[in-house]
Amino acid sequence: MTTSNSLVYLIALPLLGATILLLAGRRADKWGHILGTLMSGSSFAVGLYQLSQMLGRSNTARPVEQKLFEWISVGSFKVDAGLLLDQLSICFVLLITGVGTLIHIYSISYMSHDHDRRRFFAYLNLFIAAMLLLVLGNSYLNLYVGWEGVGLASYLLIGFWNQKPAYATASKKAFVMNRVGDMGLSFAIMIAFATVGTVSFAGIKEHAHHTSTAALTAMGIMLLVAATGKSAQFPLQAWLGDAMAGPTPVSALIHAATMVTAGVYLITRSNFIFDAAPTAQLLVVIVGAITLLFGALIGTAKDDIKKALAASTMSQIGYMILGAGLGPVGYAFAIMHLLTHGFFKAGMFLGAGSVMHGMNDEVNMRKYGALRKFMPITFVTFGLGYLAILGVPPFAGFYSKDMIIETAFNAGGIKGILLGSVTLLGAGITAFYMTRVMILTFTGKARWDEEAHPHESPLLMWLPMAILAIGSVSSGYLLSRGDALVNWLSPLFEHHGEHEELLAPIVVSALALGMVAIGVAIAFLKYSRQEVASVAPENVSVFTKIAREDLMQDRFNEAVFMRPGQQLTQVLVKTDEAVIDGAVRGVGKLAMGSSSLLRGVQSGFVRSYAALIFVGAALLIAAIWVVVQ
Amino acid sequence: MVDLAIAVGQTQTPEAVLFWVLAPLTVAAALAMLLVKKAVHSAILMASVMINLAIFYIAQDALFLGIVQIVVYTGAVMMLFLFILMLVGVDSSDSLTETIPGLRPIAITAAVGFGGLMVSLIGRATLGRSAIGLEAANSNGNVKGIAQLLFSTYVWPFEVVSALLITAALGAMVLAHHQSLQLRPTQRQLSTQRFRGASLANAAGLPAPGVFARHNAVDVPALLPDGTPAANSINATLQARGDMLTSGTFELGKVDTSKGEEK
Amino acid sequence: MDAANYLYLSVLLFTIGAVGVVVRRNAIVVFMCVELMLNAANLAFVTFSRINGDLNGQVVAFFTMVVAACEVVVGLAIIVTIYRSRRSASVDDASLLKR
Amino acid sequence: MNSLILLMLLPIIGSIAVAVTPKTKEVLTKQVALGTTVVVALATIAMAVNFQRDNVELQFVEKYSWIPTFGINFAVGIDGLALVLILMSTILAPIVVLAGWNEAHGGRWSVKTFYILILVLETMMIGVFVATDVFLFYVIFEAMLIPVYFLIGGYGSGERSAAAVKFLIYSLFGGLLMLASIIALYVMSGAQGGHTFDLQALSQLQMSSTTQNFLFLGFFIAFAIKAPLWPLHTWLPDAAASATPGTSVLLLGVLDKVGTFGMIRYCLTLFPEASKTFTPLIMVLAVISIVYGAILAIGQKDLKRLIAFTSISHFGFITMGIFAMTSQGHSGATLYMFNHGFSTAALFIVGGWMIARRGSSTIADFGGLQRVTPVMAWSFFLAGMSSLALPGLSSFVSEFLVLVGTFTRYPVHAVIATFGIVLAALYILIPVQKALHGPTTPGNEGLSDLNLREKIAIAPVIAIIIALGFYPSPLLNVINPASAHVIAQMGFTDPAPTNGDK
Amino acid sequence: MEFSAPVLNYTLLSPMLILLGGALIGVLVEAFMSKALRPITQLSVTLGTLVLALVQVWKVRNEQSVSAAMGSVVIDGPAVLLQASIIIISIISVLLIADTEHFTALAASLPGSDEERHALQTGNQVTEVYPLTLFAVAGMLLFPVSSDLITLFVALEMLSLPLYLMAGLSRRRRLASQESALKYFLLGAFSSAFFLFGAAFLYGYSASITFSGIRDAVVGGGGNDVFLLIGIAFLSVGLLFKVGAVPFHAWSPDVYQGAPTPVTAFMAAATKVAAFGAMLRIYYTSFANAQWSWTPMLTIIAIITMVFGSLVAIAQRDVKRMLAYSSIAHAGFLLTGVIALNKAGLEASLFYLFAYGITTVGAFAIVTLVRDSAGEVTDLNRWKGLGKRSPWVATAFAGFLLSFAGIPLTSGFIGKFSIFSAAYESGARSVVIAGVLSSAIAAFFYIRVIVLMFFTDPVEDGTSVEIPSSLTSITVIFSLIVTIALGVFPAPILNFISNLATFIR
Repeated sequence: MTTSNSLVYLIALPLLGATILLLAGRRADKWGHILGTLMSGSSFAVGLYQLSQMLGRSNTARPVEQKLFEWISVGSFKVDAGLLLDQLSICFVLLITGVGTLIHIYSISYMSHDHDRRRFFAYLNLFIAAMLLLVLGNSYLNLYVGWEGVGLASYLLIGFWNQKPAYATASKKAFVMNRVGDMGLSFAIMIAFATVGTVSFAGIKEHAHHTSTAALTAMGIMLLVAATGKSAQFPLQAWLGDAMAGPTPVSALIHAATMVTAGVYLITRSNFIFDAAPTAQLLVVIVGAITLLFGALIGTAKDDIKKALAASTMSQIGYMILGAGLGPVGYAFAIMHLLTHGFFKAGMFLGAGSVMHGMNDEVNMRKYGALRKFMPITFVTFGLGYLAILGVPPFAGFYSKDMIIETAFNAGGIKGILLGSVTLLGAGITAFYMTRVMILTFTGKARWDEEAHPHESPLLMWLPMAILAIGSVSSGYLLSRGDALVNWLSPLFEHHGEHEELLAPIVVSALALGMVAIGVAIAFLKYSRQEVASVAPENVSVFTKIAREDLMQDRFNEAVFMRPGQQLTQVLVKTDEAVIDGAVRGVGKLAMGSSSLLRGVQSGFVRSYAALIFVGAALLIAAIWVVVQ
Repeated sequence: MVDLAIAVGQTQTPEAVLFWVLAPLTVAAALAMLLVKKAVHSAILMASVMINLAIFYIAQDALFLGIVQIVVYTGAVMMLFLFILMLVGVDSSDSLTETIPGLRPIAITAAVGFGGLMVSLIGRATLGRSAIGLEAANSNGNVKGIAQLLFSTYVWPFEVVSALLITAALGAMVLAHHQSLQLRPTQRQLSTQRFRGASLANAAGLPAPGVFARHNAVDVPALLPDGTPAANSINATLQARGDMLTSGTFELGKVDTSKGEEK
Repeated sequence: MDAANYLYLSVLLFTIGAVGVVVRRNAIVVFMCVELMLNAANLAFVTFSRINGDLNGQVVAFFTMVVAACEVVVGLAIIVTIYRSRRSASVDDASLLKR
Repeated sequence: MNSLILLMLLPIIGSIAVAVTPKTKEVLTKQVALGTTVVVALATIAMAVNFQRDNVELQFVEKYSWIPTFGINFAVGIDGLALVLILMSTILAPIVVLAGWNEAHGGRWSVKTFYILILVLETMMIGVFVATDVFLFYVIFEAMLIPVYFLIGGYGSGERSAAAVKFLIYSLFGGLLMLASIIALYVMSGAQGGHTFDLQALSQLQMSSTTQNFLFLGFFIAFAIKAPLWPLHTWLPDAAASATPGTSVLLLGVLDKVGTFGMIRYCLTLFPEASKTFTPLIMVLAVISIVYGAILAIGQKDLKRLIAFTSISHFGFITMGIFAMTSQGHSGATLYMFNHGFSTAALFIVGGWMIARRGSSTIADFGGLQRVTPVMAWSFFLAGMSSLALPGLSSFVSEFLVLVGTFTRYPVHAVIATFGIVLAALYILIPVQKALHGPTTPGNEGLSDLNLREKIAIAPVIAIIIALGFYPSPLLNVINPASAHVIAQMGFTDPAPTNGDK
Repeated sequence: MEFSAPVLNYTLLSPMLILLGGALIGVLVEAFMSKALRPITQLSVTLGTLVLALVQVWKVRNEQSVSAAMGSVVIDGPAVLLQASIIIISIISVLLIADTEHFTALAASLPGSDEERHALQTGNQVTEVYPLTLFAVAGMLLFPVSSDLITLFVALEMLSLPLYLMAGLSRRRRLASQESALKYFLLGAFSSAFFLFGAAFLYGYSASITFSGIRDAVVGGGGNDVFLLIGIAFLSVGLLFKVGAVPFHAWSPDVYQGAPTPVTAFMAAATKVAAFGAMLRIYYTSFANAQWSWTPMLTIIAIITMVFGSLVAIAQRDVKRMLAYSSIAHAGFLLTGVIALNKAGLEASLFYLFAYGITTVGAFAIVTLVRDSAGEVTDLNRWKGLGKRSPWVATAFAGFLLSFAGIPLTSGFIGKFSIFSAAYESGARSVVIAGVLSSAIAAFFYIRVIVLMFFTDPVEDGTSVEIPSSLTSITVIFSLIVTIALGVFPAPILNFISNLATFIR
């Protein structure tokens, strides 16, 4: 395999930036954001360089490796700090550094009034580095480092304004729920080592075919658990909505474009495991299907623009997971949707940020309205993203989403029909809630607060939005032209025989567009034709209430995990005090008590002492008597 | 102790008679020691036990010990006891009620157990050799035999015992000897003191006990002209020992003629 | 007549002495009871001396008497001292030190 | 620097120097103490450089007859395991001195006494790891209690004397059980070719399995008390809550390691069969410790007690790694001992500064420190991250090694233990949220950030935490041969990959 | 029947003879010397005598003889070691006794009387304690070297009588002191009656009163063992009384508390050495072959003793009583040395006795230093904060306590280790385990005192620490040095003991 010495710079540059910014402290306040952006940008440049190198090699020789040093080596457990850049990771590298750099630029302006902008850039750089490590690691353990690294960065960024207790709680929640997922990754690695004896991708791939299905299934399920945590999939999805507490660029970068898609990366990367573990694969699909509906349903009821987008993200990642769960035919489409989603969702988030920027950080869409006139650029970029997510041809989503729907229908049998229907339904709901967002935000009457003076964002903010909008428009076409991405990625996946097509592509597209049209229409009827209340109405259906409550996910967690957990903690604290320590103290008390009791023997009367001696002697005689008997 | 097989022929019948007469007496005396209230009686009973033991010693061919028992133990040691008893009040009698709860039952149980088990044990003891008797050992006379041992084999403990005696003497001195830390006033000084003191009340000497009282025993205080008892008419020792009688019943003013002789 | 009888007697006297030490309160009587125990031991020695046919036992008894005499001197001195301080010869009164 | 005895002598010499400093010049006293510990640390590092990594035999062996009547020698020597722990101890010592520059004030006794105790303790800390004579080990093991006892009782806070007594009684009790076992070993060695306390010789003893089991328990209970294993842990929270932060660092960081060190060095070496017999039980206790310690940590309101309970959880990992009997588990456990020393040190040191500034150790009394004292808050945060074994920080490597090593032989245990990592996130993030995040609560506004001395003190700790997270090889290279040696001696080989029994 | 003149080996007997001679000189001094000169003269005579005796013991250290005094005395290695220990302990105890503050000015005077006050004012002193001490020491030297029952009994009384007397001589709390003398005396006499009764049965069993004769009888067998068992049991009662083993211990807390502290120190340390010395000799030589009969008895007593002593000490409020119970517990530990019945057990016991004795004297020496205007303060509550007021005194005391507790690097640890390992070696595991557990209990109250001294704030009630007199300082420093030295470098002493510790018969 080709080796390269420059892979490390991809990670090292942003990491260096983060280190400098963190250590330099306030001294770097003046130039910190520039350094951060530069570091991210140069990393992007390195990524482009690598891409160019890669393009210059033959299809099978494209992957590049760099072994940095021997990281952990104990017995047969040998893990190198090694990087692997192949066709899959380069996609991510470019997405991360590219979108990342754009968001850096956006943030320069967005965060310009924040006292701690330098720290923000430090965190962003840290995130970029960690995310790159995640996708570049050549073994699950290296991936794990990045995996938790992005968790940390996410934690720091969600809690960037942690002086607000709710935000601090949100960041903690995100971290802890991610940790639950991480546990799955740990298990997967442990199982891998115990069964295969190695944790590197290459090693496991090599051994996968003579490893039992049971072990691979276990690994697969555990990897899925990890993916659900990081990618906010059912049942570990609850943190994502709260994660919107972070500054909007963070939501765009981490909670839309990159980090949350790590689960898709993990499953795609582990294709050799899932391909050999149909049960696990089925679970992946089920999780994806549930989440895509789950997220979509939540999205219909959210008034907070960021939370609505977050729900949408959850739903879209559900598509990707579903796609990835469909096996070799789906991997490429999942990745494609991931990339296109990276563009349009990041763009929309930035747009949302732009709206908030102009609206005094108001997030409630019911307080928006008629912003089209005041923020034309934002409206346009957002609108392009909107079209893309709806899957309107020829926008990006059309290519990627339809492929997933199509593949889902083609999964075969009842499964295929079921999955196809779900994806179709999802597309419809997506259309509904996205249209709702558009209408509430940009059209209709202004329902602003008194102080609001909406205005268009400055150049540094709209430029990235514009670039992303271009991506939203064109990426789908570019990636699918001549099956570019599919072919690019194909060396990585094992190929199976083509599935028979259940429905022709054109039919699928038509169905999808039909669903979208229905969704859009309902939204129009509901929000454009009627007056929208600036305060969320209370007399809504139970369904809406539940949807507003994020489908009771928090209540469920609270009732099933948190409360019992807290009670268990309290009980154990008391038990420790009363029973375990109590037993110890009891021994002490017993000694004290018996001591006081035995003191009584010492009555002070010489006659009783004599009696003691006498009795003692008598007992000795009695003992002798017994012996002699 | 059948197995011990002390040849019955060796111990003559008279000894048996002696034993069976004296042993019950000895035990009775010993028991009585515990049961009598007055210490003096105990001492006398103790002496009688000792004398009985002396007789047993002699009966068992331990002539020297028998004599020593009487002369030294009974004669000297018990007399010492009696002296001390006199010193601490010969009249004093103990109450025999037990004040420490549970002690007496414990003592009696222990005693019965101890005695009973010991007797039972001795009953089953065997020595594996026959009793010898002292005929051979005493062939040169009991005293000579003992002397032989005492001054040869046991000369070291014998000498050491002398140290013990010195210790005893020294100890008694330490505890009992009032060293004259200051010169005792002479007769002359006392006389001077009597007349040059603050008051001449005692110039003529202390009042004698019993004066003006209706009883002139040494433990009855004299009465002063006003009828109150004069404390200083009684010996300080009696006072200290609490043997002084209250003079109330002997005061002139309170004569109870209907009452007969007190005491 | 069995020489063991003397041993039984000795045991009885010893036991009585021991009981006396426990039940009597007057220090002097208590002490006399100790003497009784010593005498019982002496009787045992003399009896064993006869059984064993050597005079060592009698020598021990003799030593015991001497030692007992010394002990009496010391003991009575102590008792007198206590009596003088406390005006009581009861051993129960001497119970300052306890527990 | 190749003489272990000389190394042991250095702190003693330093303590004498401290003793002769004038009482009025407290700064001089501190400087002498600091200088001594730094010299010792440098000397240890120099020694580590000369250590032959691949040699599994004891190195730097020295042996002097001490009490020939009982066959007792003053015998010292180190293998990789001991070297790592000595390194940790001697590096922590100057940090503790520097970090707790003022913690001797407000004690019952003089500042001088404090540093004399610390230095004497350092000698013993080295001694306990280098001893190769069981008697010598026991002597130091017990004697160590005394300085710590006085450090807790004399310079601590709160219920310090009660905590000190609890600590001492617990430890003495364990020590006495161990003494009984040591006596038995000694007696058996006498019956099998001459009285000796030489570890090597004792490990060759023949004994019945019943005897071995009892003797093992004698040792193990002592060590389980030291390295608090559930349910023998209750002394630790009290002691740690009362001790000064510096003392707590030495207590949890070094002294408690004697327990886990002892399990490897003594329990496994001397009683291999009994170790195997008891492994199932110990594994269960270890797993309970992991989960229990973590849950209890979550429930704590006092910062120091919280850290103490996290340590109970961590010691559960170490114990589990030791008894998993795989090279990964074993090396991981050893590495864990080292890493735990530093991460706990960081937590206690920074926590101590926070407490000293705030005047309270109740977590709820803090709030929003990140805005007021960013450097301190960051240090605490990093320490916490290390404690929850964030990948990239040192603890991760060791914790993961332990888990992986355990999983290959005891998958169920490993799985349950892994839940500990979620709990770890909670017990770290809850205090982080309460103390560092949120609005700055009253009473916290005026707190000062770390000064230069404090920064210098914490910097090496954090540097080590990060450096070893990325590059643990220098330590692992030292540890691996020693661990492999132990595993091999126990007659274990790592389970081969099963391929899922296909 | 010819009388053959006895032959005594005066060289071997010289330590005892010197002491007796010194005591007699002391008596003469009492009789003829002027009051003013007596204290210093007596002190010099006593110390001189003791040192001379020690020198003499050293000179005969390699001698062995069973016929030094017509078979009444055995001089062998253990004898020399025990005698040397007793003399050394006595010397440092005498240094404490020399502090006049502890003894009544006039024993014959009534407590609280004018006479007493006057005696105090005139600075009268009961210098008789010196010859009494010497007599006691002589008795103690004789006790463990006796080789027949007569000598043993005489020695027992000889060491006891002076102690009975000395216990009653306290300057403060004289009623309590006299009471302790009475208790000690009555119970002592009571137990010696048992001792004698036991001796009678041994004589009956073996037809001999020498240890070797008894041993021959035990080895030879014949008959059954009833008399032997009774003899051993009662003889043990007497000996166990002296060492303070449960249930024959009851005198010791009261007497330790009531007696003048220097006497307590002397009594606690030296008597224990002497009594255990005698016990070791008689059990190791005469009764060795009847091991089956007494080992269970001693095992049970040892276990009860150590557990009881350790346990009851916890609740004590008086430092002297606490030390008394600690000494009971230590008696239990020492009994394991007897039970061991092997050479290691003998060596360990000898070491333990010496170490424990020295530490005990040191501890009591500290007790003498803590005083208020009314004399010694033994109430533990008033020892609070001693470490603050007098760090060195408190540190020294802590050192002694740690040694008692058997913490490594103190003599107590080496002692415990060696004695337990000897017992374990002989198979007495139950005792070892009980010993270890009761050590844990014992640690509790030793530590409690340390807590009181160091970790509790002083109560301002005028409790002060006397600046130690030079003599007391010597005692404390010597004891401390020995306690630590024997913990750190016990090898020379252990070797010395090992070379000598063999009983000859």
